Amino acid sequence: MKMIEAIIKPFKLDEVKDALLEMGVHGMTVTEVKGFGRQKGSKETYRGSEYTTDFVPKVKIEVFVADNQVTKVVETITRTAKTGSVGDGKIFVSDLSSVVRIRTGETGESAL
Amino acid sequence: MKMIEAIIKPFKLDEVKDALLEMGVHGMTVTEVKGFGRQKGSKETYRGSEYTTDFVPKVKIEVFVADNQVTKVVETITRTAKTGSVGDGKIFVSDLSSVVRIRTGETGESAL
Amino acid sequence: MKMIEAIIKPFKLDEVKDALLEMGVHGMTVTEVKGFGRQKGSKETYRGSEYTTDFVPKVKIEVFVADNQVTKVVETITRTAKTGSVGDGKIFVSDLSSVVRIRTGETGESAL
Amino acid sequence: MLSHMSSMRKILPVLLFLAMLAGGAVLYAPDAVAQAPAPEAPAPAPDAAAAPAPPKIDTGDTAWVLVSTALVLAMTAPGVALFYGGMVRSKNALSTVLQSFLILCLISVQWVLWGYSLAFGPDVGHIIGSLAWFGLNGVGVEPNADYAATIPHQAFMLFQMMFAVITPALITGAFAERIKFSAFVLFTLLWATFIYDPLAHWVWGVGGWVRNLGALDFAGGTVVHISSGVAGLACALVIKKRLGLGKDSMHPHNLPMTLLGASLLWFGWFGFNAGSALASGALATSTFTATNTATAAAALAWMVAEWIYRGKPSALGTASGAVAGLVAITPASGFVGPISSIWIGIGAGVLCYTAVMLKPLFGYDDALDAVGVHGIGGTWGALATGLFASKAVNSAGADGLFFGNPAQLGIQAMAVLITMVFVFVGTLIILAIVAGITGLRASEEDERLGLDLSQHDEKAYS
Amino acid sequence: MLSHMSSMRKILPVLLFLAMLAGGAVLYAPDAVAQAPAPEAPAPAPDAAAAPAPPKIDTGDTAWVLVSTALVLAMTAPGVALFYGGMVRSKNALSTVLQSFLILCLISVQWVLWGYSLAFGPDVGHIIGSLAWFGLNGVGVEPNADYAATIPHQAFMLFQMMFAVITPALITGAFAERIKFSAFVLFTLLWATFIYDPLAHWVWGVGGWVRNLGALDFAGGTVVHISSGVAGLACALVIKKRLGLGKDSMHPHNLPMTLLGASLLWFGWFGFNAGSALASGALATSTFTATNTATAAAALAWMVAEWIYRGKPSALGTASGAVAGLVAITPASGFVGPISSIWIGIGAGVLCYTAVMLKPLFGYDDALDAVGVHGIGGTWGALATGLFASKAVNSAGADGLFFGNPAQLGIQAMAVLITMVFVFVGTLIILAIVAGITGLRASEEDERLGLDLSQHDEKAYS
Amino acid sequence: MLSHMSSMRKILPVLLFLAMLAGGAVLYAPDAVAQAPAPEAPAPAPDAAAAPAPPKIDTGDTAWVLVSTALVLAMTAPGVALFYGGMVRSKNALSTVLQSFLILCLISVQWVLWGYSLAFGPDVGHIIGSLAWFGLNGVGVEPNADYAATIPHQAFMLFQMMFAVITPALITGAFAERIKFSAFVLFTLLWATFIYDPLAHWVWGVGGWVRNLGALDFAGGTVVHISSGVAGLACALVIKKRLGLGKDSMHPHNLPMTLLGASLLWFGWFGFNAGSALASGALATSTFTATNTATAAAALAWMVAEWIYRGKPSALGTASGAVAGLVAITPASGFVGPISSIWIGIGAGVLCYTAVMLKPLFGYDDALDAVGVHGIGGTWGALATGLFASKAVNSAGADGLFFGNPAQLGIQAMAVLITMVFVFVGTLIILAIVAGITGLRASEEDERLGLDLSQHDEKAYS
Ligand SMILES: Nc1ncnc2c1ncn2[C@@H]1O[C@H](COP(=O)(O)OP(=O)(O)O)[C@@H](O)[C@H]1O
Ligand SMILES: Nc1ncnc2c1ncn2[C@@H]1O[C@H](COP(=O)(O)OP(=O)(O)O)[C@@H](O)[C@H]1O
Ligand SMILES: Nc1ncnc2c1ncn2[C@@H]1O[C@H](COP(=O)(O)OP(=O)(O)O)[C@@H](O)[C@H]1O
Repeated sequence: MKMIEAIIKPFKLDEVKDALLEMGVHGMTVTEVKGFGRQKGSKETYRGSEYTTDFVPKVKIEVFVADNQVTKVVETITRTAKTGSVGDGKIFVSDLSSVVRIRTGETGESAL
Repeated sequence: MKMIEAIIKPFKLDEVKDALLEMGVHGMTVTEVKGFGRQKGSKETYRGSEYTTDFVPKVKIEVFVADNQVTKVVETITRTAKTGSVGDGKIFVSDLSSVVRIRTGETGESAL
Repeated sequence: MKMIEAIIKPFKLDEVKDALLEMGVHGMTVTEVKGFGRQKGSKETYRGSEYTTDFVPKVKIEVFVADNQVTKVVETITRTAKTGSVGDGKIFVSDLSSVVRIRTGETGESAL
Repeated sequence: MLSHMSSMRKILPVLLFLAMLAGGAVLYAPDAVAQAPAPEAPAPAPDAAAAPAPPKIDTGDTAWVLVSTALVLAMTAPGVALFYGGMVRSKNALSTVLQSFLILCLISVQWVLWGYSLAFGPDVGHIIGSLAWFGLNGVGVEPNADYAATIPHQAFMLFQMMFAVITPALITGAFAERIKFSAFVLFTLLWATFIYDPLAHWVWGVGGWVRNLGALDFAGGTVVHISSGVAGLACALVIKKRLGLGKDSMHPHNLPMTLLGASLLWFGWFGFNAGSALASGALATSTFTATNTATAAAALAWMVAEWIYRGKPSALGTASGAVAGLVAITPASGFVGPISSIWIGIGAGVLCYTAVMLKPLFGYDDALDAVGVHGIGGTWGALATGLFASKAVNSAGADGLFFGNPAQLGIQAMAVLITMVFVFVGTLIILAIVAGITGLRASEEDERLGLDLSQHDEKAYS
Repeated sequence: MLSHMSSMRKILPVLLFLAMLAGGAVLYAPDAVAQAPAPEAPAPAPDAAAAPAPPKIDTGDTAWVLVSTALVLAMTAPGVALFYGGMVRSKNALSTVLQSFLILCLISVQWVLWGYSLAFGPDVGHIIGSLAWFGLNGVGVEPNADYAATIPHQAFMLFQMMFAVITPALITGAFAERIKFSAFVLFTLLWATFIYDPLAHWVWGVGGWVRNLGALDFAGGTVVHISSGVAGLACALVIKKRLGLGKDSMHPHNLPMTLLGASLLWFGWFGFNAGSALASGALATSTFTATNTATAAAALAWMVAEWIYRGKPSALGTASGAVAGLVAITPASGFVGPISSIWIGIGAGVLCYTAVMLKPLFGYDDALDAVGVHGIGGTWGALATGLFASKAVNSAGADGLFFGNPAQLGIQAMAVLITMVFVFVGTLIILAIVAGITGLRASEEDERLGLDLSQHDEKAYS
Repeated sequence: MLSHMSSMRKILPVLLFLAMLAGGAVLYAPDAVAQAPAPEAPAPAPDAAAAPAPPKIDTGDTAWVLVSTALVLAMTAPGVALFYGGMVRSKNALSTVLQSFLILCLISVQWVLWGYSLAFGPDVGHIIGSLAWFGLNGVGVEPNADYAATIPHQAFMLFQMMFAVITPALITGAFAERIKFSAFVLFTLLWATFIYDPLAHWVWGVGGWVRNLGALDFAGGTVVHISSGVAGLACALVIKKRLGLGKDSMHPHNLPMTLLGASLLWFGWFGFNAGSALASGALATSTFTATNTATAAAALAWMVAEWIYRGKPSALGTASGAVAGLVAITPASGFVGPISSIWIGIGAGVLCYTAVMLKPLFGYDDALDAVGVHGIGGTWGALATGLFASKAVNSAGADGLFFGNPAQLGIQAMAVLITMVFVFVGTLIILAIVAGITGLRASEEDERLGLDLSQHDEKAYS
């Protein structure tokens, strides 16, 4: 199994979530994060004085899936989260050694 | 070493934390997250109009432990976080290649 | 590629961020977390009655880097995040199997 | 949960309280008697002309009217601003608060320049005031016996200004969270000038034709509440629903703020109603009593209705009930006694709660219930005045149906109808004009982002 | 930290300020002289009957009393509502605000129906008023010289209503964050009817037996503050501690809200105290001076005490000190001069701060310090009236110990004792009754979830 | 975005509104006429002595002044407290709110002990009041015809107290988010005693030398606003910039709170200006009109300027504009008519907006724009009084340049200059003293942590 972590633009969350649902992902966990990267925070002025914020609000989606689903999930997120402008975010995939569903104690893919 | 990530119901946090302490886990990191899964958000009505929320508030606990502790920790979390109703959450285990304690620079298990 | 996760004291964030920038890390993702460890929450009194908070506010920095950068990044964070007092935090390193930049679809190190 | 709550022991206080109100019934008759005639009491605005008072400024009366003016100002900002501001989602909190605040600014200037003249200036064909008082030309500090014999003319002008201010502010509840800022500004100016000012003239201006019909409206049930409610309905119908209604959570982002607003409305409403006596004394006092009593009864009625129907009483419901009561008692406050006030309040609480609950059936999105509370509550109040008014309370008024004068109810209904038709049609026309010039709704993207950021580049909270 | 703060340079302003207060001492004597007798000043409520005034309504007096009534209403909602609402955890914020708001609704109706009659109606055996004025039957707009000769009777009724409203609201601070809503409603109705109304009759009603003892209580130190404080103690003892006290953080969720509430209390208290002159003029003015001065002194005293003891002055402490000062000066405000007021304020700040700090020792959970501030502050104020009262300030009053009449102190102590015993016992009985009918506490699960969600299915913030 | 906004259709309402104001122009002349002379109107404070009134207390006048006193108190807390509190970052929210609240406490005591005596006590060489009235010795309830003939002397003292309270509170906007608490306390006490009290004596005290120059300042433009603005400038220059300015976000943490504060300021300012008539009647009323009109016009002017320059109107801007208008009309309010008020308001909105936008060029960190709003707005107001004042509005006043008396403008300018020099130099000296005793700034670590935690060990929100 794999853990897929995607960092995307907040307003894309609903779209991505719905698309993942479509393709049969049953669950995901979302965290609000601050991102730092090529996309710089906006240059804001307040009462005449100017400043730039380094961090940009982003949303992190964690999805744990069976190996055979990985490519499809990554492809789906890439498609739906894309706007084409800097700051669209990234998708990171890493290995997962085991899973347990607390309620039932099930383990392995059936627990996802 | 392993990284154990558990997504549980918020009100279970204290219980789980105390249990882990009991069994000798010295640290953990907690994040507030929004979960999406079988447990759907409640169907709410406000001023006559109805709607359902997709996401449910959850808490993510990250614990990094030595390999020999993994089963015990997973078992402990499963036991204490369980309510038996949908939405109890999941536990994900993955590998950890190295650890450093910033204060001392120690590495490996002794840094946990 | 590796995923580096550092849990540090909030007020050190800017310092660490700037240092990472210096050494050529192009991006990072930051999350506000609550930490539990050797450093205990302060013993507070309010209107005469006393209590202690278990959790301490921390900041989690996630940086995904190419293998050859790992040691340098870890060293940098260790140096800049250190205060020498309990609660400085930890750095965890784990493997990353693949990366995608949503905007361009690039994969691998070039996507970082 | 409901089953739980309605278990005998839990519901007992409710019954106990119902009994308490029932207590009022027995007391029906006494009410009239309870109130000794108040001949020395200055008559309410509409009939002020009748009062034979020497045009000498009274310091007590002036103090009371100036304070009342300040109180009514506080109803709009911070009152309505917070009441509505707390009910929207945080991404629209600031823009909602700003709407009320800005209306205070816009109308204050509009009123001084031409508004007051149109509404209260020398009558032209019973339809509108002339522009003779443009820029307060001729509106000085000596009393104008036509409107208030014991206070400076400008004090009356100021007091009326605050009524002209709050009315459009009430409407904002209907198009909250989606109107374009420029459209909002334009709409407010046009509506105040072409709807409010003429209507105020009809009902309160010397020579106004509705006033001549003999309809009773002590503090503005028709001019302020029915008109804002009906205008709100027109807006809600034309501007359509908020995006995501019925799908996303539209829960209030800050209910303590809403309760603060409701409390300030209650506080300020004493100026609104008791201040409408335009003098300090007996009439102001009995009006004060009626206002407070009806408000409390309405809040309790809404709460109980909700407790029974929903299973749990809510804070928002209780506050909404209080506002409904304030709205309903407004036209009656100077003509009814305490027990009548209780009944008017109970009616308001139950009727408005029902209206708000049924809203979805009609399919328009009256976001913050301007229609349900001001439209319905105002209508009930205007009619209730025709039921409960008593000359024993205010000799300058008239008797209502329950005091042997059924005709009054007809007159009241007539005034309500006239107001509704005029305001509804007029508002539709104005909306069409505004749509043509600035467009009405913020773009879908702007609405999703929230009006605070999209219209003002600001965030309520950082 | 403490060592840090108390380093000479840092603490200097404190000393400087202590010096400033010390300045007051020198001025002790002049105080009496400073105040010229005010024969023309209308006497305070208790002795109004004595004042030989023609029952003609005075517009200035009426304006002042109506405004004062509105101000006292604002003390409960939004005043107490926010003061307490900001001090609880966010999961209980809304329910706490609602409690004050709802009490305003409940008592407004209760007072009109039977409360006013029980408290001020025709005396029955010096113990209670008859029900002759049920539903304000016979309570009209002409003045009632027994209570206030220059304002409409209903104006007096309204002013007193707001006192009946705020008293139970103050109690809510003692059982905050854990009471069941239905229990709260029932408790409020019973307490107001069986404790407040009789007590008010004893102390203020014509024929009331405590009033006849000659105790001085200008604006309600015993009836309002001691009674709410003692009732709060009974509640805290019976209802027990909040879950997690001493373990979880019970920090206030929104202190700016609490300071807003405190400011509004200060603002409204001018109506409470100066309004109790029931007329506009000399007495209202000297009362205003005493009120403002004592409040400021108390806030500073609490802040300094905290600065010294805790190492840092706090905003919550300063605000609590101000409220303590307002409470303490209430019974004395119409009888003392400015310098006496400073001393009463200092006493209040120090005593109440100490009380609040020692609270844990006694082991009851007076969540928001209704006991520590209103109970202790009220008692100190009632006794201080017996020390500092001066006929030179109010000829209709009496001299206190410091002005050569030690007897007064005894009378004051007696009134305090009577109030405490009656209220404490009475409240225990009522709590037992309520416990039997609805139960007192929310279930453990409900309490953990928070009263907002469990009792009202609402969230303060979304 | 700007291009977007300024697209013809969007900007139309702005133009429409400009037209609306333009409407005022035509009306220029009438203004004088519009206002009938008000001989019966009591003269404003400065000239009260002249008014030949029998020293009999008037209940209406007293009610009005007491209410006004309460209103002005509400301007400081919660008014300024929230207006400023909402503008800072949340880590400093509580300490900022506390500063205003604490000043109310400090000055209330200071004023009773020696402040009032220094400012209004028996004149000593036209420079300062003697200490004869220390502790209000001799300041009783009978009227003092020198200052106000129809209200108790203490009522005048109380009203003036609130002016002494708000002035230092306004300064806090300049050194917000970085001053050390002990330094703040010390600074406030010294500044009030050595700057405010003498200045008040010069301008308002019987025998004060500036008063004798014949400068018009109806409600305190120089004493309150120019002085607080200039003092703020001195503080900002000496205390230096906040850490991270220009790098970190300094955005207001709670703008609805700021708008609430602005609304309460508007509400309370009626007491501040109209209350300065020290009587209820014609003058209070015309002052009320001028105040409300100028405020609204200024808010609109700032908003429009921002809309054009920034592309979007902001809530903070509109609120700031309103405050700027209130500041500017203060000295003129008792001497000008409604149309003049509109022009004064427009001037205030545009000038202050410009000042705030140019601030960065001068490089001082006037955190919450005490200088830009009170300094600039106050100066404009004082000079505008010399332009628009008219005896037709207030016979006890004088004519301004536009009414044929250019000399008045010179006198006004003189008064402004005197105030600026005295306050600026005096404040620098006091800052030096404070720096020597407690130090001025919180440590860098404390500032980063936030003043709430570092100075008070409290958090605004939990
Ligand atoms: N090396 C990295 N490690 C962790 N997070 C990263 C890294 N690079 C980018 N991110 C996250 O991805 C977000 C978008 O990246 P950015 O460089 O701004 O634009 P793009 O995704 O188009 O390259 C950043 O805001 C940050 O949250
Ligand atoms: N595939 C997944 N990837 C990431 N998080 C998941 C996944 N499935 C479930 N979760 C998390 O676990 C929580 C509980 O899962 P849910 O399906 O609702 O109930 P249960 O744990 O009983 O199966 C979800 O709210 C979500 O946060
Ligand atoms: N085993 C662990 N798993 C996850 N997070 C941990 C673990 N141990 C420590 N942490 C995180 O590191 C933070 C600092 O650790 P702590 O033991 O308090 O001090 P130190 O880093 O000096 O050992 C903790 O607050 C917690 O967030």
